[in-house]
Amino acid sequence: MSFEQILFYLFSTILVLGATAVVTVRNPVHAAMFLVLCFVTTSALWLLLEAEFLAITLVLVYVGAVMVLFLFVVMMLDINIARMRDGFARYLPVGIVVAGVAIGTIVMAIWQTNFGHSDPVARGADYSNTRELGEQLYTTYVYPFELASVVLLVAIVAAIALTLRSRAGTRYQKIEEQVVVKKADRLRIVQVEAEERK
Amino acid sequence: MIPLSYYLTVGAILFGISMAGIFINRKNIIILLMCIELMLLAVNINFIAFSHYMGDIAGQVFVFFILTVAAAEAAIGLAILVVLFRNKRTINVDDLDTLKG
Amino acid sequence: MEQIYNYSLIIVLAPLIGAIIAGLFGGSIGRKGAHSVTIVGVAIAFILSAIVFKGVVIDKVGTLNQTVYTWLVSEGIRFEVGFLIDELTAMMMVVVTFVSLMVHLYTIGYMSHDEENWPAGSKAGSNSYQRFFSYISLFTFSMLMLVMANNFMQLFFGWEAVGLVSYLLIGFWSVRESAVYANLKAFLVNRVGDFGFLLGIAAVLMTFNSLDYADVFGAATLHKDATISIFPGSEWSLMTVIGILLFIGAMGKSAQVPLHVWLPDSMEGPTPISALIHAATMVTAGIFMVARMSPLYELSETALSFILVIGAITALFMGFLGLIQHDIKRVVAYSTLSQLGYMTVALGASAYAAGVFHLMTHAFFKALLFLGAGSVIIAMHHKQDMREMGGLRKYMPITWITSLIGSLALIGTPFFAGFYSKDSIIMAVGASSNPAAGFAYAAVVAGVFITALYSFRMYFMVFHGEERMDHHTKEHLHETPWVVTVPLVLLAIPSVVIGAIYVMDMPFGDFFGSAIYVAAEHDVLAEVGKGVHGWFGMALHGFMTLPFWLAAGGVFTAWMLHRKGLDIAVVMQQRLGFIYKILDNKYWADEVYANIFAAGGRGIGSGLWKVGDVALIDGVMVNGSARVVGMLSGLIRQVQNGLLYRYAFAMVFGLLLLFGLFLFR
Amino acid sequence: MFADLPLLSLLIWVPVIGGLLVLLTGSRSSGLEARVLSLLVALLTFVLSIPLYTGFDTASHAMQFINFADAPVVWIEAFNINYHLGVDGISMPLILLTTFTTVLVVIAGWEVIKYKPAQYMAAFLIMEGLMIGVFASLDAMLFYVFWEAMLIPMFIVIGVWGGDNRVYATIKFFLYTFLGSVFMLVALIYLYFQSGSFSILDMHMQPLGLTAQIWIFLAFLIAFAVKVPMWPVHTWLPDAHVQAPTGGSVILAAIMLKLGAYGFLRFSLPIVPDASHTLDWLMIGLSLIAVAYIGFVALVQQDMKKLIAYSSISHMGFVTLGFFIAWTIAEANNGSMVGAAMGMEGGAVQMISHGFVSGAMFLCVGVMYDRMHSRQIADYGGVVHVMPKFTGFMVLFAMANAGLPGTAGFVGEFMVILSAFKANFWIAFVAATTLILGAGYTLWMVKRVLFGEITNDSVAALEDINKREFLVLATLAVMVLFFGLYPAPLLEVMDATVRHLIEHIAVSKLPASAFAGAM
Repeated sequence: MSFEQILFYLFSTILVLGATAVVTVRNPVHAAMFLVLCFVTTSALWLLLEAEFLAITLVLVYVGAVMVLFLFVVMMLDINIARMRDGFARYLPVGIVVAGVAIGTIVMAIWQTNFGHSDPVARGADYSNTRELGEQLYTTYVYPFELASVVLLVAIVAAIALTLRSRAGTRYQKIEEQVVVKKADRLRIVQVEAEERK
Repeated sequence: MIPLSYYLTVGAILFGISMAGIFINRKNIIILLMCIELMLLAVNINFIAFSHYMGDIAGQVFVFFILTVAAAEAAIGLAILVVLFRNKRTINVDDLDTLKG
Repeated sequence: MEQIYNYSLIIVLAPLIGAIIAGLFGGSIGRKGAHSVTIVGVAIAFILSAIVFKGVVIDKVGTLNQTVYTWLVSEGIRFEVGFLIDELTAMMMVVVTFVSLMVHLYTIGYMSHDEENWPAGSKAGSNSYQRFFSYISLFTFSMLMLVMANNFMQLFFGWEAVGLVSYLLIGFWSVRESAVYANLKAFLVNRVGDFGFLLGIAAVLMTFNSLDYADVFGAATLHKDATISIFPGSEWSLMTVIGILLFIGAMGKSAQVPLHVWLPDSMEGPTPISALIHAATMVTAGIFMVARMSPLYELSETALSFILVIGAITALFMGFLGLIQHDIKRVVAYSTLSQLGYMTVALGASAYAAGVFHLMTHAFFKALLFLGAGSVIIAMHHKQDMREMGGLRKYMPITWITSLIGSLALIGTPFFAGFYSKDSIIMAVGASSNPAAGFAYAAVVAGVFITALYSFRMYFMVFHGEERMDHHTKEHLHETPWVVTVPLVLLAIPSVVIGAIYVMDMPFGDFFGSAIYVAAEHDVLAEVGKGVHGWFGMALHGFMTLPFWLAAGGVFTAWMLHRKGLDIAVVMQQRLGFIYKILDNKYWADEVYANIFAAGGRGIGSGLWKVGDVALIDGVMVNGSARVVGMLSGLIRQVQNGLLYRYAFAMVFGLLLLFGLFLFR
Repeated sequence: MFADLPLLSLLIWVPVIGGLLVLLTGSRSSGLEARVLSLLVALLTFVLSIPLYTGFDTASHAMQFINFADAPVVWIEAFNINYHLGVDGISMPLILLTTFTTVLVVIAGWEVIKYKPAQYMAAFLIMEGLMIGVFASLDAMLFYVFWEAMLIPMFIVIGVWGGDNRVYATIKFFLYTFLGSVFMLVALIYLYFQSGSFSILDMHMQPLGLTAQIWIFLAFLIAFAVKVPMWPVHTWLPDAHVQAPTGGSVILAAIMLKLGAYGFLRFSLPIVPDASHTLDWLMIGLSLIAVAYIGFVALVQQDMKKLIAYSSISHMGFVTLGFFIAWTIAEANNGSMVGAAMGMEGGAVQMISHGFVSGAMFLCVGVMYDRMHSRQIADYGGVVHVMPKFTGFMVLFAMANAGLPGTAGFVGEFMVILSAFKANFWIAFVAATTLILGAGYTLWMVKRVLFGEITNDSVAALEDINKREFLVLATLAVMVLFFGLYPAPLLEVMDATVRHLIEHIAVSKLPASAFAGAM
C-alpha cells in the first residue's frame, strides 16, 4: 500500500465518518463542526487529485466564511433542539434504506462503467494547477465568471435586504437631520411679561 | 495508484449519507442546509476526480462555479432562515407548510 | 316602354322618399310637413300608376320586364331587383296607391289628436303623427315593390317588408300591452307562413335554377312531372310541393285558416291601418301571389284542391265569428277574413281572374267600411263597442250613406261592385271540376247568408235604433271633418261602379292577357262567361239566383231581429249556448297556439337550456371535467402538502428511479 | 401610392405598435390622450385597409397582397417557417370588418370606460392587429401564433373590465379555446412532417391518406368548433359575452367567432377534403342543432346579452351549414356540385353580416347597460317612451337579427337555405325554422324591453342616446341596410375564391392507390 493510498483511505474514512456525524449528532453546533471536518478532509482529498487551488479555496471560503456563517446562525437562533429531534428514530430506518439504495445503485453504476482512463494524465513539475485554472477562467469562461461575480453580489445584497430591519422603538442617529438643523428649530425666544411680586 | 472509481465511490457514499441526513433530520432546517452542502461537496469530489483523471480542466472550472453558487445559496438560505425565525419564532419544517396554499 | 320604366321608378321611390323624410326629419318638419310630403309622394305614385295603367291596360303597349339593379350574383344565378309590369301589376298598383292615398288623407283627421293616446311625457308620442305618416308611406313603397316584382326574391322582400310595416303599425300605440302583444303575434304567425314561402322559393330555385318570373313560368311545363322525395320512399310531385309551400306563405299573409289568428288582433292598430293594410292591400298579397304564380299552380291539381279547401273553410267559418262580435272593427275584420276566403276559393277553382277581381272590389268597399267604422270611432271618441252606439245616421249622414253602400257592396247586392266579383266566384266554383269544389261551393253559398247577416247586424246596430251612447258622447256627436268624409265618398264611388265597369273584362274577358295563365281544362271562367251577357244582364240575372235570395234573407233576418230589439249574439248566447261558446272562443285557435305552440316552444327552450346546456354540457362536461381534475389533483396534492421533506422525498424517489432505469434498462 | 406599401404588414403592426404607444402615454392623464390616440390609430388602420378592397382583383382566386412576393421572409429557418402574408376573397372582407369594427369599438368605449381607459383601448388595438394577422397569415405557424396571442388581450379585456362573474367566464373562455387550439397545433406539426413546410398553400396540395385526414379533421374541428362555437362546445360563449364589457362582446361576436369559421375554410376544407366529405354529416348535424336547439334555448333567456349570444351561435350554424353542404348537394344531384358555391358564399356572407348585426345588438344592449347597469329583460319595459331614437335603431337591428330581407342578416341565411334545399328538403326545413325562432326570440325581447308601459322609475329616468352613440349606431345601421339592399360587391369579391375552393375540394386528395382501393 503506497503512501498515497494510505492517505486516501485515511481521509476517506474520516470524511465518511464525519459526514455520518453531521447528520446524526444532536446539537447543530456540533454538526457544523463536523461539517468543517468534512470540508477539511475533502480538501485533502482534492490535494491528492492535484487540485491545489480548489482545495485551498474550499478551506478558505467554506471553512473560513460559510461555516462561520452557519455557526453564527445556529448560535444566534434560539432553537428547541429536543423538538427538532422528534421522529429521529422513526425515520432512521427509512434514511438508511434510502441511503443504502442510493449508494448501492451509484456504486454499481460506477463499477460497471469503464471510464477509459485508468491513469491520470502525468504532469510536469512546473505544472501549475492554479495558473491553468486562471487561464481558463479569464478566457474561455470569462462571461460565466463575470456572471458568478454578479451572483455573489446579488447574494450579498439579498442577504442584507432580507435581514435588515428597523425595529419600532429603536433610536437611530440621523446625521443629515443633525447637520441641517437651524437655530430656529431648536431655540425659541419668548417674551415673558414681568410679574409683580405679591 | 488509486483508481478513479474509488474517488467516485467516496462521492457516492457522501451523497448517500447526506440524502439519508435529509430524511432523518426532516425537522431541522439548518441540518437540511448542511446536508445540501454535503451533497454539493460530493458532486464536487466527482467533478475533480474526473477532471484529474481525464486531464480536462473544465471540471475544476465547474467546481469553481459550484462553490460560488453554493456560497451564495448558503448566504441567502441562512438569511431566509433568519427572517423566517424572526417572523415565525420557529424553524421547524412541520410548521412551514404555507406553500400548499 | 322606357317611359313606363321611368314612371315605375318614380312610383316606388316617391312614397319611399316621403317616408324617409317624414320618418327621419319628422321632428323638424312638423305635422304639416310630414303629411304634406307623404301625401304628395303617394299622390305622385297614384297619378303615375294611373298613367301606367292606361298605357299597359288600355293602350296595350305591352309588358315591361326590366331589371333595376343586380342584388347579387352567385354561381351565375342573378338575384335582381326589377319590375314586371303587366295588366295584373298595373291594376294592383292603381288599387294600392289609390287606397293608400285615401288613407293618407283620412289619417290627417283620424290621427289629429294622437297625443292623447300616449302617456304624458312620452318622447315616442311627441312625433307619433309624423311617424305614422312615415310608416304608411313606407308601407305603400313596400307593397308596390311586392306587386311590381319580377322575381321571387324581390317578392319575398316586399312580402317581408309589408310584414315589418304591419308589425310596426299594429304595435303603433306601443304603450298598450294588447297592441304590442298583437304585433308580435302577427309577425310570428306571418313568419310561420314565410317559413313555407321561403322553402317554396328554394324549391323554385332548385327546380328552375332561376328566380326570375319569366324564366320560371317559361320553363314550368318542362318540370310538370318532376318529383321530389320528401319522406323516404314516397315521391311527391314537385309542382305540388312548390305550390303548397308557396301557398303556406299566402296563408300567413292572407290570414287563411289556420294562420288567421293574427288578423282580428291586428285591429289593435289605428283604423287607417286596418283599412289599408289589414283589409285592402297587404292581406291580399297572398291572393295576388297565387294569381301571379298561376302558371305553376295550373300544373298541380293537388295544390289547387288544397287551396280550395282552405279558402272554403276560411270563407265560411270566419264569417260565423263575425256574428257575435261587439267591437265594430272586429266585425269588419272577420268579414275581411271571410272575403279573403272567397278570393282563395276562386284561386283554388282556377278562377284567378275572379279572385283578383274580388280583390280589387273588396279593396275599395272594405277600405270604405273600415274608414266608415273609423269615422264612427272618431265621432264616438275612440269607443268601439257597438252596444254603445245606435241611431248615428242622424248625426253622421255621409258616414251613414257611405257605410250603407259599403255594406251593400259587401253582401253582393246586384249592380254593386261586390256583386259582380262575388257572383263570378260562386259561379266559377260551381262550374269547377276540382274534387273539392262541391264542398267549397256549399261553403261560399252559405257564406253569403252569413255575410249579409253580420253586415247588416252591424249596420243596424250602429246607424239605426235607439241611441245607447252615454250623455257626454252624445252631446259631442257630429259628422267628422272633410279629410275623413272625402275619402269615404271617393271610395264609395268605385265601390258602386267598378264592378259593372270591369266585370266583362276582368273575370270574363281578356283583361289580364298573359299575366294569368289558366290551363284549358281548368278554365271555368270561360265556361261560365258564356252564360253572362253584359254587366246589366248579369245583374238582372243576379236577382234570380240563390245567392241573392240568401243575402236578402240575411238582411231580412238582421232587420227582423233589430226590429225586435234583439242582438244575434245575445240570442245565440241564450238559445245556442254551446255554439256560442265555440264562436266566442274563436274555435280555441288562440288557445291552441298560445298554450301548445308558444308555451311549448318556451318549454322546449327551457328544457333544452336547463337540461342540455346547464345540466349536461356545463354541469357534466365542462364543470364535471373540472371537478374530475379537481378530485385527481386533490389526490395528488397529498404529495405536495407544503412540507419540505415530502418534496425532498419525491425528488429522491425520482432520482432513485432514474438511477434504476439507468442501471437496469 | 398604396400599391408599394407592404399593406398587410402595416395592418398587423400599426395597431399593435399603436396599442403599445397608447399604453405608454395614457397612464398619466385622464385618459383623453389615450382615447384620441387610439381613435387615430384605429382610423389609420381602417384607412390602410381600404386599398385592400380597391386594389383587389376580383377575377383571381389567388392570394393577393403577398408580402415580398419574390423572396420569403424567413422567420424560423430550421422549421421552414416564414413570415408569409396574403389575402384572398374570403379573408379580405374579414380584415375590413375587423378594422371597421375596431373603430366603432373605440368610439363606443369613449367615455364609458372609466377604469384604466388607456389599457382598455390598447388591448383592443393590439387585438385588432393580431386578428388581422390571423386572417392574413399564409404560414400555419404564423397563423397559430397570432391565433393564440389574440386570446391574451381578450382574456384581459373580459377579466379586467368584465362583470361580476368575470373570472369564471374568462377562465372558461380561455381554457376552452386554448384546449381546442392545442389539437390544431398537433395537426399542424403532423402536416409539417408530411409536407416539409408550414406554408398553408403547400398544405393544400399535400396528398394524405383517409385515416390521417380524419384525424387531422377532428383536430381542426375541435379547435375551430370551439371558436365558432358549435354545439356542444358553445357554453363558454354566453358566459363570456355576459361578463365581457360591451366592446369585448362586440369584438367577440363580430370577429372572433368568424375566426373559427375562417379556419374551416382555410384549413379543414382544402387540406382534408376527403375527411370533410366523410364527416360532413357530423358538421351538418351540428349546424342544424345549432340553428334549432340554440334557437329554442335563446327563446327562454332572461338576460339580454345571453339571448344575443345564443342567437349568435344559432346564426353561426348557418355559416358551418353553408360550408359543409357541398357533398350532400353532390349526392342529391348525381355528383354535380352546382349550388354548393351558393351555400359556401352564403356562409361567408353570413360571417360578415353577422359581424355587423350582432355587433350592433351588443352595442344596443351596452347602451342600455351603461344607463341602467342591468341586462335583465325583466328590469326594462317601455323604453320607447324615453329613448325613441335608440328604439328605432334597436328595432332595425333586431329585425336584421331576425333575418328580415333588406337587412344584412337576411342575405346569408337566404343563400344557405336555398342551397340546403338542393341538398335535402329536411335540412332546409330545419334551417328555415330560424325564420320563426329568430323572430320569436328577438322580437319577444324587443317587445318586453322596448314596448309597453314604462315599468319602473329607473326606466323613466333614461336619457336617449347621445351624439357619440348615435354616430356608432347610425354607421352600423347604414352598413346593415347597405349589405341588405346591395350585397353584390361582397359577393363579387368572394366569388372567384369560393368557386376555386369548391373545385379544389371536389378533387380527392387520397393517394391514387388508396383511392383505387376505395373504389
